[in-house]
Amino acid sequence: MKQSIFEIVSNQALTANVYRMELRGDTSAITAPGQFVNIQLDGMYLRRPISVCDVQGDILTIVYKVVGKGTEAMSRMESGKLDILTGLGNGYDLTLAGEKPVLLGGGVGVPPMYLLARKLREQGKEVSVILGFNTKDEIFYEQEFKALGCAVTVTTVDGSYGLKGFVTDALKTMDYTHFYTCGPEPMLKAVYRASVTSGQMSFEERMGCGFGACMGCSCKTLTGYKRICKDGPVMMKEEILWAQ
Amino acid sequence: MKQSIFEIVSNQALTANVYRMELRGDTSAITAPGQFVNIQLDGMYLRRPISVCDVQGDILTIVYKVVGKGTEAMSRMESGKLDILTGLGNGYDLTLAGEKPVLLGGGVGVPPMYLLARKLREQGKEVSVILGFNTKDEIFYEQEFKALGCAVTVTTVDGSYGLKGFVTDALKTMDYTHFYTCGPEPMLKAVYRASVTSGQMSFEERMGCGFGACMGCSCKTLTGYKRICKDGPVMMKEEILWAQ
Amino acid sequence: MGAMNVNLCGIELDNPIIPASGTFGYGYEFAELYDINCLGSFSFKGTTRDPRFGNPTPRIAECTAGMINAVGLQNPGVEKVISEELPKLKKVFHKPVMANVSGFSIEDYAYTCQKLDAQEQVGWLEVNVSCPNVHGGGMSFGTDPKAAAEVTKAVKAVTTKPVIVKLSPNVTDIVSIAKACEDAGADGISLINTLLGMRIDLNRRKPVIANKMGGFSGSAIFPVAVRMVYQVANAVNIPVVGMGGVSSAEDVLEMMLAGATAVEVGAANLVNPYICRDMVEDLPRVMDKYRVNNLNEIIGGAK
Amino acid sequence: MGAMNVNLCGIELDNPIIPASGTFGYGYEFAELYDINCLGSFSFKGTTRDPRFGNPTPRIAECTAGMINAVGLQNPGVEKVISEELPKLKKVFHKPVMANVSGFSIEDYAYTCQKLDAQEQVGWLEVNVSCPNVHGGGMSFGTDPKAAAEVTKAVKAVTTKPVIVKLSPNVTDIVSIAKACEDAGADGISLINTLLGMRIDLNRRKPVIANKMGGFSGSAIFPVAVRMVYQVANAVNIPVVGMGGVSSAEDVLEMMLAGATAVEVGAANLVNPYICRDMVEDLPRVMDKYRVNNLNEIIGGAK
Repeated sequence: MKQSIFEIVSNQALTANVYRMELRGDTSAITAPGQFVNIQLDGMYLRRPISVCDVQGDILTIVYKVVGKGTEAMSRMESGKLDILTGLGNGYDLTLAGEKPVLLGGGVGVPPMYLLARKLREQGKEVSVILGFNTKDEIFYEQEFKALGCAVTVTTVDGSYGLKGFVTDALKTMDYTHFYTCGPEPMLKAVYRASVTSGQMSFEERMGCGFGACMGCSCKTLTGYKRICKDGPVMMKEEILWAQ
Repeated sequence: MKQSIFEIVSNQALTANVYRMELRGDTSAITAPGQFVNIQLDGMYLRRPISVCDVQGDILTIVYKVVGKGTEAMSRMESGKLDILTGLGNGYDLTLAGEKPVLLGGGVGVPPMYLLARKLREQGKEVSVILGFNTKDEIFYEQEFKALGCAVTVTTVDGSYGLKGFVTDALKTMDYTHFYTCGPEPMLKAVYRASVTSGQMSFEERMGCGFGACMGCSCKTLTGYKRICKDGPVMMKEEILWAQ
Repeated sequence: MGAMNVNLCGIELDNPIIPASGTFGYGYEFAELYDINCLGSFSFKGTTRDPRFGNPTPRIAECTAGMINAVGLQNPGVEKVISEELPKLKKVFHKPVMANVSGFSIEDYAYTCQKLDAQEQVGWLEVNVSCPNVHGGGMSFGTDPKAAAEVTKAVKAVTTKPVIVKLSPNVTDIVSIAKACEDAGADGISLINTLLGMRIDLNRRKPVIANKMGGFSGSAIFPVAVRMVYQVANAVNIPVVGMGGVSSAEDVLEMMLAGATAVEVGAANLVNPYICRDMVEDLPRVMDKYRVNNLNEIIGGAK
Repeated sequence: MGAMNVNLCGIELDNPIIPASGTFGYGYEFAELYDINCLGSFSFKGTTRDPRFGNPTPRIAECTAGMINAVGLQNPGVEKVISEELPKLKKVFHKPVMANVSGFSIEDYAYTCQKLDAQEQVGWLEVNVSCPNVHGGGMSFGTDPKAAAEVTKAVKAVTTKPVIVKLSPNVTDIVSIAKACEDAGADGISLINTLLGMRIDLNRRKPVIANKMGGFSGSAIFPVAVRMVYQVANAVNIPVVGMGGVSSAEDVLEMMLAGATAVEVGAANLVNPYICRDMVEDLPRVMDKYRVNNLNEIIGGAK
């Protein structure tokens, strides 16, 4: 973990309420795809945790959805500096990918898949990506994943674009060695049930500190209590214990 | 009273801890010298009341001393906008000046004397100004008052500049028709005792709202309870009841 | 646009927004700024039997996201309020006003309430039981269920208008006090009054406020207010007026979801004198945003 | 540079800054960031007799200038704390540590304190009496002077180390509770624990926190903390550890002027993990600014 000041390079809307912000600063603490950063915002007490979408040199890219006051304030920023904690969370383990990993991202769970896909492609893996959205207007990053040389399938719940249905409908037809996923809990549960290999799932929870001190985001797993911010957000399929 | 947004035009240090800020905005609510404005600052809950030093067209000039977090933040501002309540307080009554009014300002009580002096000079009055400071380094606005054509006497407690002593030492030697004063309470008490004519004194108190709603800055006078922010800050010498 | 009108103890309000006592004077400072008839009502400056200057100054301290005041119930006394303030108020405000009453003995409360009960402008009597009980050893009436109930009974005996008891949050068990007031006949409960707070001046090494301690209010106390409104609204069967740090139309919705039928706005008026008007104007937008068609439907909606 | 060392119940601290229980884990997350031996001490995660997962999530809510938490004393239980956490802690922290203890019965407290009393790393036992008393109908031990005194007596009977009782601010009369603990043998008092607060999610129309209510902390509560520290410090003759919203070296001075011998820092650690180190480093500058040569001179200096 590192606390440092980042400068806003760009901040633009990808959809009606999803934005991409590029920041310049010390990215050395970011060691794995699937990690997140925790951003301090004026007028907000707690920092806002946002998953890492990409890191190239000293440029950090985050893609975030406007869900409350904090992210709404972020969406209005054109320039300036931000106090950010970087290198938070365990991130995805690339060594388990096998030759043909499949990545499933649902809505705001799509961004962390990007850096992961890029790293796996750099290792020469045959990467399939399934991006799930509710409707056409919400789709983002399809081209970016294609540009990485991934086989991209987009699903929409209302069928307004791509395959009608859920990411799991696409998953069923595929042949893969390992899966990586991030998205809303109902989707994670569906992937958990539908998947035929081992895999890694990234979880979300309201956090206090984001670095393991406050126990605000604990969950129960088959391997004991875990802090989603520090021991997660990524968990192995085999250790997950779904809350009732 | 009017609430409006002002733009910072300039903000420079006059002494080690006294600054002058020029702001552009709607000054129409400012009707008399001796009034104050109430400024909202990021991170501060209550507004900061600052006396009006000058108003020319849409330019408001304030001269303020850094005394706490709020004024310290102000001193660091180079540009930007401020939410300001203008036209607060009764201000000085110019009709009582007579031909030869004397104005006594002590330290941060000097600024409101400037607009007052300018207005009185515009009426062709023979204006004497006594500016009291602790020491040479704290002196500001001597030249500005001279440029208005006032007879300016500067006093310093340590004698490092001008007349050694207090404003009242200068006052004793003068011939005047009415006095106007603003400064720390001990100085006001001294002027109250030393003055041989009627006069007007401006008082300071910690304020809540600054416009008469909260009763946070009440004081007792010979003419009843008064709110320094609304019924003051200027009081006639004859109505003052000194707190024990 | 959704319905904003609510019914507080039998009196219809165009909207639930009510400037709180002590932050709105007797209304006419604000009437110079905007037409205060856009408000649901307002609670006027705390009134006592006799005139009071209040506490020595300084009476105000700045805090993070709030302020401390120790005004000490400065007011001209009930006779002057009736003879001078209410006639002036009548010119600028044409709705029932909430009369806020304080006292230092049961008799004080009864005397003052009886006088105000006779004023047709007055819609509700808001009885502030946070003052020290001079006959009860100085402990506030509001910290003891029995004392709070006695005040309520005494006031109910001399008034025909709805009596809303305003509770102090500086207690171990707010519910027992609210229930005691309800059992004693209160028509409504308003809360929270200020939290007891203190700041110290590092330069002078003395309390900022002459009175040392004072009432802490402002956005900082909102979470405590929401909690107590929720606890009380779920324990009594009379309307609850929620207050404490409310500074936006969103806060109004949150208070109502917690169980408030109407919402008072205090310290925020001192920072932005237009805030209550702004909240009334912003409320329809916020109701749409959160899919609220009728405010009455969300009162106590958070379970 | 002025003297920053203070003496807390017979143990010398290099400086009065102590990260508060529940915001600093068992120290080693922070030891990865800086050498935590720069701190006066720290109070480790609240420990109970048996392991606890705590409350369901969400456990956290954002507030203006603060946060609400309802973690619910998640901890591995005293055996594991002694066998696993303390040895790890020993590697990174070489000063006496404050052992924070919670319980749901008098026996719980005594059992856990006796175990921890035997650990040489432990300098003080900080007994948190804010938990519900399962045998006493669920009301917190800390809201009743008798119950608080009983816990204190039971703990003192099984320990040789200084016992600091940590009080809840959610009470009518904090002084009576502090005095009861002093009379029962407490060596010190620490306060304030969190204020009970609540937030509601306008979209879901439900409390933000699964547990509905939780402990409100952060800069917002500082004025309440200063007030209670002042009240207690002026009523007891044992050292007081001040906490509640402290987030700067200036706040440390204000707490000490109010009567605190040492100062705990809580929620601020969660926002800026370096804040306690920064405060230690900034303290000399602030002492100079306010002409403080020796911190001991200003303890309780505000009268």
